[in-house]
Amino acid sequence: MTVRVRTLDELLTPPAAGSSALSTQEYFVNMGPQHPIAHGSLRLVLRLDGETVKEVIPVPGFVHRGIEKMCEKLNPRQIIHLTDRLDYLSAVMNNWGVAKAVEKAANIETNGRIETIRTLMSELQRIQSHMLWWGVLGMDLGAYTAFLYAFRDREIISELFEETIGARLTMNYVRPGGVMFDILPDFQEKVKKLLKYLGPIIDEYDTLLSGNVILQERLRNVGVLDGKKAVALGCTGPVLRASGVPLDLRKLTPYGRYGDVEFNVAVGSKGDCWDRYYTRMEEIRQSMRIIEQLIDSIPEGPVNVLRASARISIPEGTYYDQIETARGVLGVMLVSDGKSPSPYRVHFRSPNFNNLWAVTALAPGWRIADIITIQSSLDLVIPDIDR
Amino acid sequence: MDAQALLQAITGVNPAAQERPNTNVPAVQVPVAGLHAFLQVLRDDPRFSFDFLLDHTAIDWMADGKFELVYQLFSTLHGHTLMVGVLIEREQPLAPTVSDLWPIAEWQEREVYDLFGIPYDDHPDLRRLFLEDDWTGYPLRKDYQDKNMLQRPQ
Amino acid sequence: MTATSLTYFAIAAAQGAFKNVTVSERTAQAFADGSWILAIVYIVVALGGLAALVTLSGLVLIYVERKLAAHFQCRLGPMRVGWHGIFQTVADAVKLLLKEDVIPEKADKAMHLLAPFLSMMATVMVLGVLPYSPILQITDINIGVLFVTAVSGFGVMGILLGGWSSNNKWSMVGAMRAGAQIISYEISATLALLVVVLFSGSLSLAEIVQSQDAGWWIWRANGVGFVSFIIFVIAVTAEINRTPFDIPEGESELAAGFHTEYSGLRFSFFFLAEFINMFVVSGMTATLFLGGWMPFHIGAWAGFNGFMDLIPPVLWFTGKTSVVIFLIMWFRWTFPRLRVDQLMYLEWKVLLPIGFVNLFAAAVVVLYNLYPFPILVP
Amino acid sequence: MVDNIPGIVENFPGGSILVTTIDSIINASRANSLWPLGFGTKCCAIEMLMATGASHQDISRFGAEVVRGSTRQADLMIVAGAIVRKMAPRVRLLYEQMAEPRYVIATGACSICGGPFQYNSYHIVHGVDEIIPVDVYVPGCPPRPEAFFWGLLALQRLIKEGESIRRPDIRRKPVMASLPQGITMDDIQGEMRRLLEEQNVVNVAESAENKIWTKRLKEWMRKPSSKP
Repeated sequence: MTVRVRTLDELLTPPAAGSSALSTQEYFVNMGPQHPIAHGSLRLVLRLDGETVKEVIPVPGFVHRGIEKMCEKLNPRQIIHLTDRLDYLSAVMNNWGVAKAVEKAANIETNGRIETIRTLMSELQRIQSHMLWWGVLGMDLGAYTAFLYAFRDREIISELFEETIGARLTMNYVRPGGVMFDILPDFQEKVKKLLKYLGPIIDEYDTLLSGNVILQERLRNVGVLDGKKAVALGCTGPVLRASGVPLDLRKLTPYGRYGDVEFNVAVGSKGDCWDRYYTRMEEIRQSMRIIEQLIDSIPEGPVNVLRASARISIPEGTYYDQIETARGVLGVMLVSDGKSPSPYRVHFRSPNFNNLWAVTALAPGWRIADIITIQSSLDLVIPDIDR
Repeated sequence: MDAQALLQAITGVNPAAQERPNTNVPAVQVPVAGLHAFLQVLRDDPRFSFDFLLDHTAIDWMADGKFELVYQLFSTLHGHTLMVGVLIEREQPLAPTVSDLWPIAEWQEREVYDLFGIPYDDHPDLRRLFLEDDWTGYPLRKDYQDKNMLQRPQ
Repeated sequence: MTATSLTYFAIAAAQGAFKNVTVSERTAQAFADGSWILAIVYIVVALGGLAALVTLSGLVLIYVERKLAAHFQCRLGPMRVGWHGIFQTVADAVKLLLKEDVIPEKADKAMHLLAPFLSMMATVMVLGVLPYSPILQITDINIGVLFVTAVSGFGVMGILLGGWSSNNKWSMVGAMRAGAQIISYEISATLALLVVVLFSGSLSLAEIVQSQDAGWWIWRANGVGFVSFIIFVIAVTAEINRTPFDIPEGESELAAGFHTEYSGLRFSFFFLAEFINMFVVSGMTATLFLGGWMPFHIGAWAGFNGFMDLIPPVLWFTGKTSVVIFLIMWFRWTFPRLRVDQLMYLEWKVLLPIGFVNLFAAAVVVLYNLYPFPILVP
Repeated sequence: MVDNIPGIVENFPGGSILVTTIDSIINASRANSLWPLGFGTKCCAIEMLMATGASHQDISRFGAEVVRGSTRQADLMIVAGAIVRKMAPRVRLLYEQMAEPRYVIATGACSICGGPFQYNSYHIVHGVDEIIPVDVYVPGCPPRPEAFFWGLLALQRLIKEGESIRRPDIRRKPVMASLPQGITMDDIQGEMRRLLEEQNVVNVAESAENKIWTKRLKEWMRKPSSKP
């Protein structure tokens, strides 16, 4: 038996200085938990040699709230609102992930209208999420204007959500057996207007940032993650697809209305930061395509097949289901003992938790500034890592 | 390979594997002895080629005195998934590490160690992940007590 | 002879009369004449003017920057303090003055206290030799160009000291970056500057302005001047640590860079120094390449030229400086930041070779007198 | 003698402070130049630090868009999001690193009381005011950017009407800045005025022992349930 439990302090002993007067010494630097790059509270301990990064030790847990423990005391409907607070930038998709798992476990059939609305909202949210990422990447690289342009346009989608759902960020919209509210009569019209506006806007983003020579220099050939390594490191979502692995659950196991629509999976070739950048830019366009195809074909029907007070009982067993959020595969594992209304155990396979560790493989050998690029290109949401 | 054929092929490889009941995905239950070798076969055999460890976590079956380790495997080649459940003793738990098969397991196992207190044999870097190093107790165990944990008034 | 031409000649005569009469020369003259009260008045006025210039340009530039950035980004910018937030920077200054001055316990106290002032001093000293107009120059040194290069290079000492003495690793990294960057780009800036020195045949800033009588150096020397103008603008943008070369502060990388541990008044010195630096380098660019206080003249259009002469030289100087400042601000709100090795690559492998070739071309131009317009002033 | 002149010397509990024109200038400067610290933990950070800074809402109108990465240069700490027990010592450290005068706005349910994570969570801190003193609370989950601006304006008024020299152990009672439904702007302004005029100054050292909200909450928790 060779179990050896270590502590962080053990890892952080500075290496000894050389004997020569000119020899250099490696040193540790804390990036975070409060650091402009952290976008939340993530601590990265860097072992540096001058500007060159030798090792990255991520220390998560600064927003660990114990959601999995809390879920053991809540019924399936109440779990939904906690999933908003995991990856708040793909709140609708997170809700849907849990709702889908519960529906599969409890054998609840939904109708076409519900699935269409869920798909539409998810894709709108995906666009919104990628827009925020684009702006934040610009801000991290020093182009602050990009951030504000992205937020200018993101605000339109936020308002659309607020009209329909009543919240801008934490939606709590999709629930087992349906969605919370029906869409408004002018929803379709507004979405069409939005799509018409977004087309040229995404091209403007390209002229503002993508074509910039400094940005290309910063992103190209930096942090190359090949497909094999990405799979071994458990990366999903745009990070994995940028490495050339076309794993998209929307295509692989179509759920919602994804089976009925035509869209392409954006796949990179090399797996560097630029590929991750452009994969996401392309995904925005593909999401717009999906919305375009669905917006005119929303079937009639009720938006909730269950009564609001209906008790959802999950039969005894272990259920696993997954969904493609804006950042990768969200897996939901529900374990029920068949007795109490709340599940016996809930586990979320969060995409960011698994994507985070790519930093440890990508960063060594690059400069401090490249850590910023790499972390931005992974598009991490810290509360989703910590849960 | 559909679920039935997959399960049959797996029983062919490891006779000790049983089908895990009450799941919505193909699932097997194997004993902890020989787990590492079994998972290695699942990864390397071209019929299975489970090159992707989607998820690894644990379930605390306190009434039975067992922990159950759950591995969610996925194959990017064939596109099929498999859930592997392993029961280990709740008293003095110990599990073999699979971080040499799938590097991501290193951190997923650290999470399980942090929240369940299941140590892993030969793990390269077994540390607390989310909680501080000096935290006492393992919060996802069913018998965890904490005075900071407010109970919802009924 | 028309009235316009008369005015033109009158102003030209006036300019000739005041040529090279700087404040320091007047003071020396007053001392020589024995009227030492007048001399002291000159000194006090000069110092007061300098102090006013420092404060005013700093405050105005920060306000302009914030407002400009806001309008680049489809927003309003400061709106609450005064009309359109015009006193916003005054409020900021008062707040910063009265903020607690934190000195980290393990910092090197003397150095920590000294650094912001060093940084500020280097900037202010350059203001003394800039020719704002033919009569408005505090002193004209015959090696003015050398003085400017030397003193502005001194500013890096403040940054280095500040970063080192703070006893903070981020500060240290920032300071080291600043040191490498500023000293590297100094070379390119000097090479670009030497081109103008070659053209005008003088190291004195006032004489450099005078030499652009027939046309500004940016467009008069068959493209050589333009290339060196571009090199100079890039190099000075790097020297004053502005985006895309703001890696010493790199907010998303180093928290706040070399001034991470500075608060209150001392931080405001660094902050202010950055903006006054911008004014200084823009003024230098205007003086060297855009003809300083010289009005804009076109060949034989006497009427047009006469009209241009009516605008006072100080306004010409300010206007040209503002154009360069706007250019530098425009850079900041458009470009992402360079990485530290890309920054060095740009300097040593791109700008420096071009600078040398350009200097050689300038020598050829001067040697064979290849100007499209002949130099009028002998 | 000075004490007899009305309106010049105002007595505050814990010491007399001269309130003059200079004070009002200083306070106005401080109120209009609140540079926030770039610090966010959770969902609220998107709304509080990003959306408010963006073009649509534009926090720069209030002169507060200069987000500083360094604690030394920041005046305002916006606690945006849940604080957990691992983060708590770091938040305290950040607060102590900030130079006086420093202000804290707690936004969102999580930082006010723990929010959705109040029950059954082993790692949450029940409100950031258990760690650092808070000046203004902005409820919501997350609050809209407009609600945050209301909180910012409330803080500006607090600063403008307060004393320019703040004794470290004395601070004003915090203000709850919220816009519930059915209440007009006039009501809120009236309430704000009342709160501000009440000379709500409390001694931190004393109130640390009997923090009214946490105490009541805990009592309520311990109360045996009435239902069988």
